[in-house]
Amino acid sequence: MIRNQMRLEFLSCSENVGLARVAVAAFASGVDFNLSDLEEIKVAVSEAVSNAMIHGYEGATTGTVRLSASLSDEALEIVVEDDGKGIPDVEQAMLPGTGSDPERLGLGFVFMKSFMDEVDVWTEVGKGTRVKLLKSLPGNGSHLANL
Amino acid sequence: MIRNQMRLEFLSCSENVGLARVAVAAFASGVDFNLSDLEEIKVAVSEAVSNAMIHGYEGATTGTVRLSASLSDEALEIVVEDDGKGIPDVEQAMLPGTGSDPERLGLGFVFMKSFMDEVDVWTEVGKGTRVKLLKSLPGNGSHLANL
Amino acid sequence: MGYEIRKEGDILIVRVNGEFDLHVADYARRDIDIQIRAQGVKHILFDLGGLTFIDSSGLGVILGRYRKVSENGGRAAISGAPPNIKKVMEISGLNRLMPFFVDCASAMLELG
Amino acid sequence: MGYEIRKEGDILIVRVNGEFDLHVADYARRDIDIQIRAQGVKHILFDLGGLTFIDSSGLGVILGRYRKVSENGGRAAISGAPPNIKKVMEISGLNRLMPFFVDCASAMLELG
Ligand SMILES: Nc1ncnc2c1ncn2[C@@H]1O[C@H](COP(=O)(O)OP(=O)(O)O)[C@@H](O)[C@H]1O
Ligand SMILES: Nc1ncnc2c1ncn2[C@@H]1O[C@H](COP(=O)(O)OP(=O)(O)O)[C@@H](O)[C@H]1O
Repeated sequence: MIRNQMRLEFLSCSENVGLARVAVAAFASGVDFNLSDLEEIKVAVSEAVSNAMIHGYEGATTGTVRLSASLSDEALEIVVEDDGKGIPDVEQAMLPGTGSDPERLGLGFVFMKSFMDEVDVWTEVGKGTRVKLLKSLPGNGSHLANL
Repeated sequence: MIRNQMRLEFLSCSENVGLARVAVAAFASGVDFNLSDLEEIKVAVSEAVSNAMIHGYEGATTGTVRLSASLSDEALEIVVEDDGKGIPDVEQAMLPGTGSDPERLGLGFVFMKSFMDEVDVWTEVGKGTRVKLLKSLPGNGSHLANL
Repeated sequence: MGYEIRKEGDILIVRVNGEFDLHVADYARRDIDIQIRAQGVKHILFDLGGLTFIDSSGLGVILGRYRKVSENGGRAAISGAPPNIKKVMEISGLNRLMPFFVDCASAMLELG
Repeated sequence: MGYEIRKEGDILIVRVNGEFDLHVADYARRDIDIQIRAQGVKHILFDLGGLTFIDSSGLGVILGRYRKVSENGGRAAISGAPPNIKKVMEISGLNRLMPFFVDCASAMLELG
């Protein structure tokens, strides 16, 4: 059962990465996540939203990034979406250090995967990318979700 | 010219009033509003969103509240919208102390008007209510907007 | 975050921390009214030293409790309100209904 | 919020406060590179004592500057990273490339 829900849409300019983090943290504040869980969720959101801006829209600040969050009795689910250039090879993109930019670590997906219990990516070249991040609620068997 | 833009949608449950405040504060953080301006904007947003929940949706937590914010070179504009019951007599509703609930002050609109430079209301009974809140940017002649 | 309610003599002391908005108001109103009855207190003191935000929903709870104790010959007071909170209260006119004190102790002296 | 860049001897000290994300990264990268060239420094020290958040964009700036000074025989170090920041850095493996110090002074001793 969905306990709460929000959708946030913003322009792909880098000052909005902080907005996305803050909104998700406020949305999740009703849950008894511990501080370190909340920190990790913020990092994962930051990576997904930054990717939409840098890679999806290739730095253009006129794109729209959509973020939705919903809270059930089991998990916090966050979806980050862009209508950008898409990822030709997702499996390859999700490997550490395979990014295209020497100034970037290629660790965005690695962080998302280490900090969340589930990471799913849908993408279509020329259409956009959708990343789903799932964090089990405390006491909801987050170890199982890692299997 | 629009410098930044966001849209936030959430369920009409009272824990989301804080989410709305936090999102607007983060969105406005790029502007050099002083602390007291930011506090006032947060109160105004809180009033508009609370009204949508209490009056628009009459306390039902299944309604959707939409908030949008945009930043131009001149002003921060915030719109709060609900698809609730609407206001039969807006002029009367905007007077202090005319609220329907003895537990409420009837000061929501008074706060919005004292803290923002412009407050506009569109409403249709049975359809919903839309409140536009405008705050001039520092150094942008906010005294003029009060004329 | 949240609020604490305690009794000293015939005064109910309500300390509200963090943000006093619609979300907190609904719970606080109910809990305070239960305690006013259960504890048989006469006066009420809102200790706002830990408050970071208030809007008309929070002010409504204070006004409602003021009315309640007044009907029974009691008094209400505010203590420790930070400047930004005080400003909102002044616009609401609440400061004309009940006295403001710098801290809990001086308010207790006056009410007690 | 933001960052401060200063020089001590042949060390460029970059203090980053608040949140080190994509938004800060773009400016910080450019400003640090300008100062590395202008000040003719050899080593770089990131003083992270005031940092509240970092993600891979912030870490990328640190890694890039590490590479830059390394190419010229210099060294890079981190000081004062709070526990949550340290954890993210450890997952990134950055701690295997450059030493961490509890504070700025001990890092200076080592680099200087
Ligand atoms: N939203 C996106 N749109 C297009 N490409 C993306 C998107 N997200 C990730 N990618 C691709 O996947 C690669 C790996 O991403 P990531 O692990 O976050 O590392 P980094 O961002 O540091 O390169 C990126 O370099 C990019 O090519
Ligand atoms: N979004 C809304 N939908 C329906 N009615 C509203 C809405 N906002 C305000 N109102 C009406 O306007 C009145 C005055 O609102 P306000 O000044 O905020 O005072 P209060 O909320 O304390 O009653 C409310 O009592 C309500 O009847």
